[in-house]
Amino acid sequence: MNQSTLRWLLVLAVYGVLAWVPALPDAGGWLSLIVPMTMYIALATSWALFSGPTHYISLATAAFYGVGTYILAMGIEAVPYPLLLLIAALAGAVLAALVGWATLRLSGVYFVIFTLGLAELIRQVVTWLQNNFGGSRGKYVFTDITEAHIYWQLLALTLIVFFVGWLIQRSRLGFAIRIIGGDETVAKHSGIHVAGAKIALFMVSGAVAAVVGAILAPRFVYIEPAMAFNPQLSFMVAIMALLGGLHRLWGPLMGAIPFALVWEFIAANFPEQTTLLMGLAFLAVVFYIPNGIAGVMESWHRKLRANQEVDHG
Amino acid sequence: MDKRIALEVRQATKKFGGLIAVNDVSFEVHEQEVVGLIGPNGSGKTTMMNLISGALPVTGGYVMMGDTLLSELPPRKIARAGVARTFQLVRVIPAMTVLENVMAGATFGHKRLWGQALRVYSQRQLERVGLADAAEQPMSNLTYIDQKRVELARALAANPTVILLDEWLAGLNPTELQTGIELIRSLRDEGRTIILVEHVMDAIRSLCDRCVVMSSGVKIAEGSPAQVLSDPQVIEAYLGEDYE
Amino acid sequence: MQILITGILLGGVYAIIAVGLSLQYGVARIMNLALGEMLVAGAFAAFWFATAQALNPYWALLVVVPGGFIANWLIYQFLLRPLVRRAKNRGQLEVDSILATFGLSFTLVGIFLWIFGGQFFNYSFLSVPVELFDSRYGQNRVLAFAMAVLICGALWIWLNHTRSGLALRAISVDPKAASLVAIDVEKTSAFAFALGGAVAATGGLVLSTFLTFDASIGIVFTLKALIIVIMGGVGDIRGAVVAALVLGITETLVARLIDPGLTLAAAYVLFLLILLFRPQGLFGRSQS
Amino acid sequence: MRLQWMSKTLGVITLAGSLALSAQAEDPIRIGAVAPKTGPLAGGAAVTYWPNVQLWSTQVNDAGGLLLPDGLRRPVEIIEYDDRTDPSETIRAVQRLANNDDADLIIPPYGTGMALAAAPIFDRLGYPMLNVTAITDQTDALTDRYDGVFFTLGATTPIAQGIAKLAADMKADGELGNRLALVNVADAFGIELAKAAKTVFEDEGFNIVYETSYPPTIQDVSPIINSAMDAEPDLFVAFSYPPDTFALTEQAQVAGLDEQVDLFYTAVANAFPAYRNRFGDSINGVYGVGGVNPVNPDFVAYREAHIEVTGQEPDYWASAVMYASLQVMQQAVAEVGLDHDAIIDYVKNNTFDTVMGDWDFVDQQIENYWTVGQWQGGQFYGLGSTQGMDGEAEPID
Repeated sequence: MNQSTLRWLLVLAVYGVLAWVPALPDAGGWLSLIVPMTMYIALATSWALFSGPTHYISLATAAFYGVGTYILAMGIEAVPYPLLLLIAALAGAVLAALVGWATLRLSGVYFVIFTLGLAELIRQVVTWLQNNFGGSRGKYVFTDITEAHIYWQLLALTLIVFFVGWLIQRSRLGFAIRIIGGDETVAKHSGIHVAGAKIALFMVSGAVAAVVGAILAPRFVYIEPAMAFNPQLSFMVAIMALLGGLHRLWGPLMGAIPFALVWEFIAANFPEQTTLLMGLAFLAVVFYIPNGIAGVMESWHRKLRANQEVDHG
Repeated sequence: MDKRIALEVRQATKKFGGLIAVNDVSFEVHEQEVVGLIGPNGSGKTTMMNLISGALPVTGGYVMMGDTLLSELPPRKIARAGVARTFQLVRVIPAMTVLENVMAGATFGHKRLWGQALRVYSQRQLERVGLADAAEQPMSNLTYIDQKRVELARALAANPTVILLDEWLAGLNPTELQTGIELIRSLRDEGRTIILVEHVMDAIRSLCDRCVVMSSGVKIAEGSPAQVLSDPQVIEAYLGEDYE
Repeated sequence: MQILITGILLGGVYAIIAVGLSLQYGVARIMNLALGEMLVAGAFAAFWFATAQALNPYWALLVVVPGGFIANWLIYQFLLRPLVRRAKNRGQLEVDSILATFGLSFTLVGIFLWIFGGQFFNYSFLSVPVELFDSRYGQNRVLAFAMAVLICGALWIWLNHTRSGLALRAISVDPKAASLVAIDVEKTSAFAFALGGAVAATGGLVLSTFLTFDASIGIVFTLKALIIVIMGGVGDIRGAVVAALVLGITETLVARLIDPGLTLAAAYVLFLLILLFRPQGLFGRSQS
Repeated sequence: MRLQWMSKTLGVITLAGSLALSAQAEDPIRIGAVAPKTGPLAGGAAVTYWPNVQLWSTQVNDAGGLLLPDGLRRPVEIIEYDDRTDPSETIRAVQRLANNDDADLIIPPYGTGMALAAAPIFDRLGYPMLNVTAITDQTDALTDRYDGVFFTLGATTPIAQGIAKLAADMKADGELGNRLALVNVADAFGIELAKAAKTVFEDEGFNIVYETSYPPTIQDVSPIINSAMDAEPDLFVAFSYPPDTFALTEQAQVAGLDEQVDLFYTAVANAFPAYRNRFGDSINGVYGVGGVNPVNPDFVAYREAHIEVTGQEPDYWASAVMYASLQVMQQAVAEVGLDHDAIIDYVKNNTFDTVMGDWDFVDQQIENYWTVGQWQGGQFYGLGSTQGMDGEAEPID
């Protein structure tokens, strides 16, 4: 048995344990904490798949998420649920492809600006459509899906994201994107379709965010544009991934878990100061932990090992 | 020279706004030939290399390789067609190992390997440039000269028909220079075509079959190294630069 | 005709903000995503003068201009310069400055919320009609437009007809060459950044005389300013002014003829068209 | 030694236990409140929602606490959450109140969209939900589905009918033309009202010459006013929210729309005292949604208490209803305690004495409420209601 099989078995074992959370006594409280956390893990990890190697800061998460939410809300009465998740993934990917095609050939600033307003743009269009052709702003989603179902789906989704991320890292695409991140000129002259590779990865993160939106839609029952396309989500995901570290697959996880916990605490105790604290968190990450928690952990690990070697030698 | 034409540059022109960097330059490169592109600084040599490799689109004229019109292709397609290059200022990826840097050349372009085959093949390219032992080192551990060797290994890894070397020999000490010249010569002997931008006159004399001389964006001479280096126009162009 | 005039009046004020951003991005090479918050700060100051002091809000200029200048100078010196020095390459600086100015933006919004709360606020200033070409417009808008012409004109003259203005333009063309001809690039960049911030804050003051504000509206203006600057061509003041007018007219057109809810969407469509067809801006020359 | 330690520990435990018991009577009743303190609706909540919460809790605590069936009084502690006018934040806050803060009762959120979003969560968690600022035509569907959800301020169609019938009467008397400009804020409240009003107006023979919606975060309403003027309407009806109600009125005065039309109507915030303070006499005759009977002694007393405790006036529409809903909760708790099902059951089947008069819930809804009012001499008078309220005034020109 090689190391990577072992690692995957370990991961599966952890998942096996986590799947039992809904069976805990007082599961409601646990779930209300762990569902957002799992959501953020899936979003931040898939976000980093794209933004990590390419250095493009995407703020489109809320847009993809909202599209997923709306697809579920519109289709829930007519289309089987699993198919809706698939459609959401597809829609997220297509939207990402379109945005990527328009902006990824240009510099990072253009991309940030475009994605920053994308959620707001789609929100305005959806509101306008509903207002003029729908007759009501919100949409009810009545299903039998419980919090535990949502949790299991998210858990499965994070597993898929990790697996896809792992596969990409081992693939030509993953290698290509590392080269692009290192030096785009080298990449071009090595025969890499630079824009294509970027778009492909962006599509993955777009699809994941849309599926997350679809999975979570039943949780809110009443869907309306302001909540589906909430720009704060984009920033939360970015900050978590950056905090965790982008250069490792497990980095965003390291950011999402503590940040979700701390954020829960902040939202409960300092609800007035959330924006301020988020800003300070951004500044802290940029100035003090540019390589994220994963980077800090690795440098500790290296130091530890260096010390051990000194001891043994 | 009865060899077939490998690369044809015809009336190539490049303008940046009002500035004409390359003006109506034409020349041919035959198969298995080493052609030196020489001239004073700012004469448009590197721009010419960029036009061939597709880093810059031509404003006018064309570049043709065999029956492929390179000048209408993006760089990645030019790379796939079999043109590999090094850069005037070394471009390697510091966050990767030496071997990985070489592998980058043999995965997506003219040569498309993957897995074990890619590693073995890339290792062989490293051996060729004399860096077999450095394979697993991080790129940042290497000296500037060794980084240049990695760059060449990466270009070779694509198994290119045409190699563009932009001042690859600059900065080498006499021993290294000799090895470098031997290496390039061996590449030609394998059947590759080489275009090099160079200032090192010794290298030009011993290596180049022919030279194209550029000054202020135009071609001012073409011929064997001995011919062009004795051309008064060429001497004037160079002297003008030396006393700048 | 009325749409055109309303659009031009609005676009004129957008031009102030865009010129501010253009100064910052063109010279200091930092995409300041917290620019909108400067604007909101200017608007808050005007609000305070107009309501708490019952003064003409333009008195706030006395505070806003020096305040905006000093605040932005400090931001550049203590927040952004360390990033400039640390950055290994331009890409790194770009990512860092985007994240840092985002952080700054949130921090400022947080502070505004803390101090002023989350309400929408506006005040009445000169909201009396004035007749132009058979239609009525608010006097506050016409005055705001006049301010915009004044500010943009003054900057234009300064940049093109003075020595210090020339230094700024030199840096925006080529910082390396500028440093060769004995221009202190770092100092001048800091100056341009501070000036840009002060101009944007003034824009906020002017806008607040006829628009409703709240603490978190800044980002909308940042977006609009970015779109204008990109449309006009980076570092090109004339381009920024024309682009601002185009945006103002487009927004008014869409609001009048399609739906007032789609103004940002309209700005976006413009942005997208520019990205697809003229990424170098309306008047920008294509570069290598 | 060991025994001693054990008895000591036991002693501490019993002591703690008895302390807890004796403290229970003094333990505050935890009441959650979720509404915007930031975002577009913060201004509205600052007039209608938060002051009433403050007024009510102050009054209850001054009286020694909230009366329970056993005759004891326990003080109330208000746990406030700012939902930032974001429905997902509302939901999160309600969940947090129930799961983490162990709130005994939760005052429903402010704003139609937020209330609708929270209704299923209230139901899932089993809390009674006495909505005030939630106006929708889905009240029947919601009360059918959710046992503990109540509505007090009215439903969309009757409120739209309020202004439409009034306009129709004026038209019939020849005081008003039939050209209508109809605009609305693009939010749950505005969209539903505009849709309902459109049908009613059309049935009454009005010709809609201009129609649009705008986002809640709109900054510049002048295009709306200008477009409306170009359409030369006889009446202008806006289903608007607080910031835009002010902006529309001001812009209408700049452009001269208020002089051009014979009937000028805006919605939420029209009945705010701040509206009068801002525009003074110039709004005499302006129509608005809702209303009160400002000379009713109950209302006058409430208004005085409101000013005394919060330092600000209540509005002329939802404030008193908001206070009445808290009175309902207070009276139900006094009878049946804090058990949620018992409260819900009690509210359904009993009559309550409130500042709005006697309240009886029919199908979990209050059926008689103000629909349209008008500013007359610095006071906002209710002109019309669904089933006839005391003190309906006559419109003035």
